[in-house]
Parts: sequence; structure tokens; C-alpha cells
Amino acid sequence: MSTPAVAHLQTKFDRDLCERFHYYMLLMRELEDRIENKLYRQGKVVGGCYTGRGQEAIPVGSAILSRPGDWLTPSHRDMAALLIRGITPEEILAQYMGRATGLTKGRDGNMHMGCAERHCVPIISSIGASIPIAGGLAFAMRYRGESNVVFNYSGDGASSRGDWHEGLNMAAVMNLPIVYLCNNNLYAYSTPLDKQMKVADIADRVAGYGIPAEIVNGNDVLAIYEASKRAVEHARAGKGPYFIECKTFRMSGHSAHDPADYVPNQLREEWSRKDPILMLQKYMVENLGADEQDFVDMRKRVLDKISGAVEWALEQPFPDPATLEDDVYAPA
Amino acid sequence: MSTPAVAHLQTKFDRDLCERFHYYMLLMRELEDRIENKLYRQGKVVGGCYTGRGQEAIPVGSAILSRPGDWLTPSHRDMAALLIRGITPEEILAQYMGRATGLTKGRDGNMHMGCAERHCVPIISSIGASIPIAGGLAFAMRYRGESNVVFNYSGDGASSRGDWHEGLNMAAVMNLPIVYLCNNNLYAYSTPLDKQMKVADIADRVAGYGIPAEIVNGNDVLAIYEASKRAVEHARAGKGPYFIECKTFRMSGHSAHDPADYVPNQLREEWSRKDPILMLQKYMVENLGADEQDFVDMRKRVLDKISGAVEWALEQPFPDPATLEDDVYAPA
Amino acid sequence: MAETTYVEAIRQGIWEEMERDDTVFVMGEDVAVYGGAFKITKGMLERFGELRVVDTPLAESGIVGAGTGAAINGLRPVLEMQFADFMACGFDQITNFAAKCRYRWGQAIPMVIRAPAGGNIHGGPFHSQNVEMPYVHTPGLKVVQPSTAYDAKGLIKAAIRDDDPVIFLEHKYLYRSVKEELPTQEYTVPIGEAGVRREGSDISIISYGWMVHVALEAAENAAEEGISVEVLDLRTLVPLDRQAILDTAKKTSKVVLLHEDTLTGGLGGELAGIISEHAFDYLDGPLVRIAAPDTPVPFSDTLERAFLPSVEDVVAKVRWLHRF
Amino acid sequence: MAETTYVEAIRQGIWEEMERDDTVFVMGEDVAVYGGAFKITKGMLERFGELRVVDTPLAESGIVGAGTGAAINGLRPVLEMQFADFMACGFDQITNFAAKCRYRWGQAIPMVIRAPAGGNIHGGPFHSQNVEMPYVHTPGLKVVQPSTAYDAKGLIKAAIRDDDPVIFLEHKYLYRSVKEELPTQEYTVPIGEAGVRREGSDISIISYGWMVHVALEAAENAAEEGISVEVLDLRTLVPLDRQAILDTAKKTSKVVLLHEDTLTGGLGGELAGIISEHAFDYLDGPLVRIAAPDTPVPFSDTLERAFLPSVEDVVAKVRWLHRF
Ligand SMILES: Cc1ncc(C[n+]2csc(CCOP(=O)(O)OP(=O)(O)O)c2C)c(N)n1
Ligand SMILES: Cc1ncc(C[n+]2csc(CCOP(=O)(O)OP(=O)(O)O)c2C)c(N)n1
Ligand SMILES: [Mg+2]
Ligand SMILES: [Mg+2]
Repeated sequence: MSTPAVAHLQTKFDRDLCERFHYYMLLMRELEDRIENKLYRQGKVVGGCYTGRGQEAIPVGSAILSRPGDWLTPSHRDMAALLIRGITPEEILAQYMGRATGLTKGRDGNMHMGCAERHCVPIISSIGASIPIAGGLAFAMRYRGESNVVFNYSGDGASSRGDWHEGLNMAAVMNLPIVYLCNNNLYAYSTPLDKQMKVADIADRVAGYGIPAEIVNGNDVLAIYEASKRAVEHARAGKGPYFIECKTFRMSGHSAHDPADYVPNQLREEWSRKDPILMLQKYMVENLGADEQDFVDMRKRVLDKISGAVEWALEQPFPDPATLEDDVYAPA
Repeated sequence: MSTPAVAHLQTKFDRDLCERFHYYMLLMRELEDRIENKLYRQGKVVGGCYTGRGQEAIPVGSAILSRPGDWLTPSHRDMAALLIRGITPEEILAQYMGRATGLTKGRDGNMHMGCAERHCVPIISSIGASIPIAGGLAFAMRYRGESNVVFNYSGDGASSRGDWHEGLNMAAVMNLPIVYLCNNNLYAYSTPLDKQMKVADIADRVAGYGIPAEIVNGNDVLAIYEASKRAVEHARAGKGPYFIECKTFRMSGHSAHDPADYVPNQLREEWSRKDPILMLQKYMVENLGADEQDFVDMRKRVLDKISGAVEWALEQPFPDPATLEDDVYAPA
Repeated sequence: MAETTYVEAIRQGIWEEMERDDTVFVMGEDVAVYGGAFKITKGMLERFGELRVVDTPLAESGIVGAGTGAAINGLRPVLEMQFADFMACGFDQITNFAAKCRYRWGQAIPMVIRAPAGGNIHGGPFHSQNVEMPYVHTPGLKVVQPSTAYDAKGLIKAAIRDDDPVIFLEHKYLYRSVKEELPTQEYTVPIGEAGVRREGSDISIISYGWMVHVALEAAENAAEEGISVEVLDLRTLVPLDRQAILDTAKKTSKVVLLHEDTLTGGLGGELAGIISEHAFDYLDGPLVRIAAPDTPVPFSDTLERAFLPSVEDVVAKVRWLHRF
Repeated sequence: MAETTYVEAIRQGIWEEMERDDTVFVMGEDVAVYGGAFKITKGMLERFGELRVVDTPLAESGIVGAGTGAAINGLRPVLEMQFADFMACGFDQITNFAAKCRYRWGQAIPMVIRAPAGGNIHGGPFHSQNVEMPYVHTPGLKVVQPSTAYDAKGLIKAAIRDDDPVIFLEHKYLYRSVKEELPTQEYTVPIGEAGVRREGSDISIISYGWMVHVALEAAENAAEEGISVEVLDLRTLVPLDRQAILDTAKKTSKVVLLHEDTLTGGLGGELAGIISEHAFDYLDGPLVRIAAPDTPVPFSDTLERAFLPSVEDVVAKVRWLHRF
């Protein structure tokens, strides 16, 4: 694996922006932690449980650039993208618990959520399927002459799917405004990168479409922000799609039931030293005058928010079975 | 479009080999001509009619290198590959006429033919689907430790399909012995290359798989032979797949009913000057002492063969309706 | 007045909708410059421009996905599959995503997927299939197949206006073999309503697509033998017009279920399920299914003719059932 | 002796076949190092090596295509789809190519596609579907779904030995919820034979998969009310055991068709078609279909419970039909 280009920061990152990064990364981390390590094990969460632990920088550094008219198609490791779009911890928890007030009204579960009003396509379980969908969303933007863009999120495994190929190629040929954020976390379930592809980088795959691609440190929210900014400007200016490969690591099993024995310990240790939240905190301390106490305060704020949300969610009603057959078709 | 590297001939092409090239190219040309311009218009051929006019060098220069244990998955423009494998004009004509003695016993039609014994997978109508199939054939070779290879044929349009991507990627990851011959004839039905992809060459697409690729003049049978030889040696030696992009042109409509108005006249004229059969004949005259009379004789031989085959085929029985339900499943 | 073919009727229907609503656009392989493999979109590029008449790369899953995304973002795509058989390449996008959007997140997908289907054209195993059942089986999709030019135009217009994804199956053999005078006034044909094509009192044939014509011919023949046959054209396969199905079953008490699709898992079973459960007391004879046998669609004429249900097959069964 | 679970029975069946025949190999996502999402292939890598236990990239169409190619070239692939729902991604390869090889060119495709299917596990719309019907509808494919550990082992072995492509649907809820003692001797269960799970004289329930257990429980409850219910487990969906289906229908004259799959286009229709045509004279009541409603599979417990056919649903219908 080639090393990501060292981020050469061009943006002046002010404290305000970094605090927003910090807030969303921490909120995602703690909310998922609560879900996976408490609620799931307590049996309060229904179904499976996928988290983006260690990958928070990717949705945060990118989605923060989105405008209301943009569309996002997050993957199952991008909860912060939903939070940034205004989806609340309450809604997310109600979703995970299968409640009527969850984002899918209990019809779908766990990370398979999104929201039409806030322009987030719910995770499509068929890995890779979101790539052509992103194309269509972007096609409509071009159709109407808007300067909106689509933020598409997917993983390394997705890049082996036919849909990925068909979608990227169409976006290139049609010059569609899409920013692809690929989280290359070295594994697709248990499958390591070298069983997924013979080339070193996903970016190598992208060259064949005529789409500009760059590789960034996926744990460095500042680098992701900068790359995304370049990409978004490119796309908004009508120059077509742009691909960002974010080198990162899944700091958890594939899902809550997976101990991930197949991951060498060394790899886990190596990456735990690159925790994206710690990286950001270090930057804030060294450059923006933040100190430990700020982070403690922030964490408390986040944990309080989550606790409140959990309480709320636990009181939400389960869906009324009488609604079972609603919304399969448009009302007559 | 970048120009194919000028073939730097390393092989000493003797008269015998060139005559075999010539024979198969001419046989394909004339057989297809008879089918398209006579039998089809006379209503003696059933269904559609696809030819590889102008592309004969591709199947000939490659399939001639195949050994009995190899497998071929030709496209609908590679009739010569079947001929080289020993499938006869009689069988082909009976197939086109929907006769019981055709290769599919009248169950499938036109170019959708092949033969298990002669290791030719019948054309799979779903464009691109043969790429994963080639992978499986090659997988079995590796499984048994053979040095056989698979010759896979497809077009430029196929390279946009998801199956193409999934198949090439798996072949690369699993290091399978496959030689891909891509006939880039500038069109997929009416769709020109620049609506198919944003990059200039299909070979650009292949780089992303870690598969070596080269571009050859698809109308130069000698260049194709040389490239195929390199490729086959590579694959037989266990070095994995190899991709050859053959720049060529479809000297016909997509099928017999298509006047191909969408093709600029200039392009048609340009390519008609590059007719692969004329190119080979020129080489044979200039280097191997062949003369016009030899070609006239050869053409006569081929036409006689075809006429005999047509006569035979026209007398073949149509399938017995009583066989309609046979061979859906293995006999109990 | 001039008669309009089935193929031209569909073209007109799409054209009118594109004139009426500028969120409607067509997309597919070879639909723009070439005007489509069957010329349904001919002239549209010139009239509506390349933003609304879009040639794509060869990629069915990509096309369906792009259509779905565009539908989410406010457009009304009319996608063309070059042959219904290749819709299989976009199966995941259609059945796993597009079909479920409304249920999962309340998102309408006002999309039409047009697909030339059916046989009797010597198309063989890859260009003749009847592919309706996997889509009939998928909640969230609507499925339509017109049998006449009038319905073809009216139904494609209704499908384009519909807020759910509609699989619009066009019968290739009917493209140029049926025609009729069409109203000069604008009209649509509502999705979900079957139509009685011929009134009768002894036996009902329930069918759709090309087989409606086979049924009508069989009914004509049977009439000469004094058997009065009613022919119901379903027109829409999802949602099925249960009322019309049960009405005709109850009226005649003897029902033939006819389709061109292969027998096992075909729509005939579904119809048998509905009738045998909800009109049991009315039935005076077995529900007779007539369908193609369970084989791929063969190519050669002798085989294809044996494969496809024929007027004679239908008359024979009608006769048998009448005597029952 | 120890009892063997359904999941373990399948594992043993594959294992034994791999020991017996070295052309048998397994391939799929996460099947080797990880041993499969449901651990069916656990330990096989260590025993059989990486040539015969093959992790693939994330590419269902590629996997099915590779399996088909390998089958053409003399191997007997056992492919795993991580969830049956994602088989949709390989739909073209399965239905358009693999299924037709024998018919088109006499080429056997001795391939098994294993797919964990079904609900009652809070899997939601993408991890709970019953996908049998598109494959039942495709001539050239066989389709199997065992309901017991005994059958699971016997049928997977038969499927691997079969010379046609077999879609082998495993019910996820049964994986660990059913178990039994298995014979120490080797055995197979023939494809194409249904099994009477409970003899009865008043009413027949025809079902398969998890619903067989629901039917048996319902039969037990009905017995307390004096209704004698026969339960037929189809086991194989293609080829259907028509004889067994018609036998039980003729025996009891009242039939309930039960499946977990959604109603419209489900197997219940096909069964109704067969019975209403070929056992009409024997029927003393409507053919009653019990199935999931036509919606995506919902996630939340309250919804999923309402969605899935229950013992109570079945008992109620049995009672109704008995009184008919
Ligand atoms: C088409 C398809 N096949 C298989 C699966 C099962 N599955 C869910 S996530 C996953 C791995 C995805 O890997 P990657 O794209 O790298 O994303 P990551 O989970 O690593 O973020 C698999 C195999 C699926 N959801 N869809
Ligand atoms: C999956 C699929 N989609 C559409 C078609 C219809 N079709 C047949 S050939 C063809 C064009 C193929 O182009 P290319 O791969 O470049 O091969 P060429 O015909 O130029 O040799 C199309 C669109 C098909 N056969 N399969
Ligand atoms: Mg990954
Ligand atoms: Mg081409």
C-alpha cells in the first residue's frame, strides 16, 4: 500500500471549524459506542450493528461541506454524515431500536437509514449499489442546471462490484457532479485488500475511468476536508466527478458479532495510534490553543446529549402492526 | 484514440502459417458474406445476423495458437475462432438456418453457438457475461495444475458492463490463465466509443486491475499473432491474465438490419483501406512470394467449400417438435 | 383516418408526456441518435435535445440505478432496456432498491422501465423471454403489458404519470402486427383495470399481451362450435384487477388461464390461487392453465411454434372444459 | 448421541462430499479464512486448502460466473451467497446463462448455489427475503429448501451430486433452532421428493422451509380441536413432487397452501394451479393460501411478527376450512 500524500494544509483551520469537526466525530464515536457496547449487548437494539469506529474523519471532513441542495449517499460507516445533515441522535436511536419514530418507522433497521427531506439516501444494503444511484441524483442536478453535488460514500469492497464500475463509468462519460469518498479500511468483512484487488490503491482503479483521484490520510479530518473542498469545487464548477480514497482502518469487527480474529494484532495496534479524534485533538492543542479540559467538557456534552436521546428513544412506541401494509404503493 | 504501436515483427512468418491465416480469414469473410448478403436476404437464415466483417484478423491471429485443452469464449464477431477449433461451415450454416444438425440443434440461433467437445463456449448474449465465465474455466485449469489457457473475446461495449469488471478483477486477484482479446471496433451498436467511456483506450481501463495490457492494430493478423503469443506464453507460464486491445472497425451494421447511418462516411472509408485480408495479402506478396493468382485460387477453394456446405445445410431437417422438452435437465 | 401501430402508439405516448412535463426524460442504450433498437424513441433527440434523450454506456444496472437516482431527485425517467431479457442485469437495482424506497423511507420512485418482451420472432433463448414474474413477485413494483395499440398509448402515459416504479412490458411481436385508429383527443388507460375484450357465457379465458389475440381467435373458433367464450385482458399484472377476474370466473364458472410465459411459476398459478380461493363455489370445472412448457425459448421455427401456446391448443382445452 | 443442528448438518454434508470427490470446491465471500458469515464452511480451509476453499472479491455476478465456468470445465462448485438477497446481483448469470447451458449446447452445470434465506431474525428488507420464485420460474434450475437437519444434510449432498444447477436455500432461522440425531451411516435425500411430516385426514397443509414447523404446530393445536391435519413438506420446489401434492389433496380434499414468502407470485399460486387443475373433482373447499403480505420484509419486531404467517393464522384458517 502506498502511503497517503502528507496533507499539505492550505486552509487556515480556525477553532470554530475544528470544534465542529470535533463535535461530530465525537458524537458519532460515542453514539456508536453506546449502541454497540451497551444497547446492543443489553438487547435494546434490534438486528445487527455496524459502526465506523476509527473512520469518523471521513464523513465529517466531507459532509460538512454539503449544502442543503446537495445529496448524500452514506455507507454503513458514515453515521456522522447523517448527523451533519441534521438527523438527530434521537432519530438514529429510535431507528436502531426499531421504533415507530425512527427514520424508517421501524421498517428497516440499524444503519439502513436516511431521510428524503435532508437529502440522505438510506444505506443500500447491496454493497456498491449506491454508485449508480449517485449518478442519477447528479444527473438530475445537471438536468436542472444546478450547482449542487452528490457525496457518495463506499468502501474498498464495494469497488469490486459491477455496480461500482458501471456507476463510475457513467458518471465520467456524463460528466456528473459527484464526489466519491472511498473509505479504504483494508477489509471487506474478513476479506483483506489483497484478496479484493491486485493493485495497491483503489485510486489505481479509478484512473481507468478518466476521473481525477487522490489519496488522503483517512484519519486526518483536515486532509479530508481539504481534499473534499477541492473535489466539491471541481464538481460544482461542472468539471465532473472526483474521487477521494481515504486510507483508514475499521477499528471494530465487521459488525458487533464479529471478533475479527483475522486481523493481525499489529495492524490493530498500529492504527489505534492513529485515532482520528486524537489526531484532531493534537492539532487543536498545538495550533488552536485547546486543552484537555476542553475535550473533557466536549465529551461530557456529547455523552449527556446521547443519554437524553437514549432515554427518549426507549420510550418511543413500536410500530403499530396495522401500518404493516402502508406505503408499498402511492396512495390511490 | 492513441495509435496502436506499430507491430515490430519478431516472428519469422512463413508461408505456411500465413496461408492458414489467409484461409481462415477468407473463409470467415465469405461465409458471413454468404449468410448476410444472400441467405439472410433470401429468408433462408432465421433471426438476426451479426458479422465480424473487417475484424477477421482478431480471432484468426489468436485462436490459431490454441491447443486442444484450451477453452475459447468467442464473441459474436469471431466466427473464425470456431472454424479454427474445427467447427465446420456445415455446422455453422445449419445453426444459422435453425436446423436439427446445427450446433445447438435449432434451440439457439445465429452466432449463439459453440461446442463443448471443441471447447468453445457458445456466445452468451448478455454482453460482458463471458468474462466471469472465462475466469471459471481458467480456475479449473489452475485447480488441476494444467498449462492450458482461456481465450476470451469481447468488444468495447462489453467493457462498460459490471460483469467485465468483476471478471477481470477476479482473474487478476486469482492469477488465472486468461488471454483477453478485446475488439475495439469503435461502436457498440450505435454507441460510439466516447459515449462508452471517457478514456481513450480500453487498455486504460485494464491498468486498474493489475493486468498487463497492450494495444495492437486489430486489422493486422501478424501483430495479433505476436501479441497473442506473448500473452499465451505469459498465461501458460502461470503469470496470470493478459489483455490485448485490438483497434479495429466494424465494416457492417450492428446486424444485417442496421444501415449504420450513424457512422461517418469518412470513418468507413478510412477503415476500408485497412482491410485485414488485403493487409495480409500485401504482406504475402511482398515477403513470401505470393501472387494474385494464389489469392484467386484460394478464394475459389473457399467459395466452393461454402457452396457445398450451403447445399448440405439446406437439406438438413428442422428440429422435431417432439424434442422440444428434452435436455432442460439431466436425464433421470 | 390512419391506423396507428402498437410501436408507434408507445412512441406517441412517451412523446406527449415529454411535451407535457419537462421532468420526463428517456435514457438507455442506443435510444438517442439511433432512436432505439425498435425505434420507439425515434425523433426524440431532435425534438427534446440530448439532456432529455440520453444514450448510455452498455450497463443495465447502471441505467436502472441512474434512473432511480434521478427519480429520487425530482425527475420522471423512462428507461429502455434493449430487450427484456437483459433487465436481469439490473435485477438487484430494480428489486432490492427501487421497489423498496417508498416502504423504507417514503420516497416515491416515479420511473418507468420499458422492456421489449415475448417471442414469436425467432429470437431464441435470449431475445424472447417473458420476464414478468420476478417483478410481479416484488412488492413495490407495478407491472403492465398492453395488448393493443390503444392500450399501449394509454398505459405508457399512465405509467409515466404514476408515482411508483412501473415495469412496462411491450410485446415485440405486437409492435407491428397490431394497429388501430386512435382517438385524436388525449387519453390514458388506468393502471390496474382489466378489460373484457369479448363477452361470453360458457367459458372465460383470462390472459394478457399477445395471447389475448390468440384467445380472441380461439373464442371465434369456439363460437362456431356453439361455445360462448369471454376473454379478459388483464392489461395490468400488478396490481391485478381481482374484481374483474372474479367477476368473469363467477359469470362463466369455467376458466382457462392463458399465458405465453412458461408454466411453472407463471401468472396462471397466481390467477388459479385467487380464483380457487375466492370463487370456489362458482366453479364448475378445473382451472385450466395453458402456457409455454418449462424450457428456454427455442429458436428454430418448428420448436418455437411447438413452444408457444397456439389457437388450436386453446380451442382444444376450451372444448374439453366445455364438455366437463 | 449428540444432536446435530441444521447449520452443522449442511457443513457436514459439504465436508463429506469434498472428502469423497476432489472436484468439489467451495467459493464465496468470506468462506475461507472466516468460515462463512454463518460458519457453514468453518474449518474447511484448514482441511482442504486454499485451492478448494476460495475467498473471492465482493462480486456476486463474478462468483456465479466463475462457478459456472468451473462447472463447464469439470469441477463441481458449491458457491455461497452471503445472503440470498444478494443473489439478485448475479441474476443474469444464473437465469440467462447457467440455467440454459444444457438446453443450448448439452453442457451440464453441476453447480450448487447456497443461499441463506428467510426471516424471523430481524434482518429487515435486505436480509430476510424469500427469493425462491424467480428461480422456480427459470427452466433449467432446480430449487431446494430443507426444513430439518436430516434433510439439510441429505439434500446438500444430493445437490452437490446433481448434474444440474441447484439453488439451495437455507433458512437462517432454522440454522440453530432445529436439530436432531443424524444417522452415522452416509445418506442422501433425493431431490424431487416431498415428505409427509404428519399424517392426517381432514385437511392438508402443503409447505416448505421454516413454515413446515409452523404447520406442524398448527396441526398439533388443531388436533386438540379434533381436526386431523396432514402436513406435506415439499423439500424440493423444482422439480415439484406433483404426485405427493395431488395425493394429499385427494386424500383430505381440503388444502391449505402455506409459505413464508409474500403472497403474489409465490409458490402457493403454482400449487393452487396444479391442484385446481388436476384434483378439481376431489376438492371440498377453496384452496386457501397463507403467505406473508405483499410488502418488503419489515425489520421491527411488531411488524415482522405481523408479517410472518403464524401458528394462529394457520389454525384459524384450518378451522375455517374444516367448517366449510
Ligand atoms: C452485494 C452484497 N454482497 C454482500 C454483502 C454482505 N456484506 C455487507 S458489508 C460487506 C463488506 C463490505 O466491505 P467494504 O465495501 O469494504 O465496506 P466496509 O464494511 O469495510 O466499510 C459484505 C460482504 C452485501 N451487503 N451486499
Ligand atoms: C447485457 C446486454 N445488453 C444489451 C445487449 C444488446 N446488444 C447486443 S450487442 C450490443 C453492442 C455490443 O457492443 P460491443 O461490446 O462493442 O460489441 P460489438 O457488437 O461492437 O462487437 C448490444 C447493446 C446485450 N446483448 N446484452
Ligand atoms: Mg472495507
Ligand atoms: Mg464494439
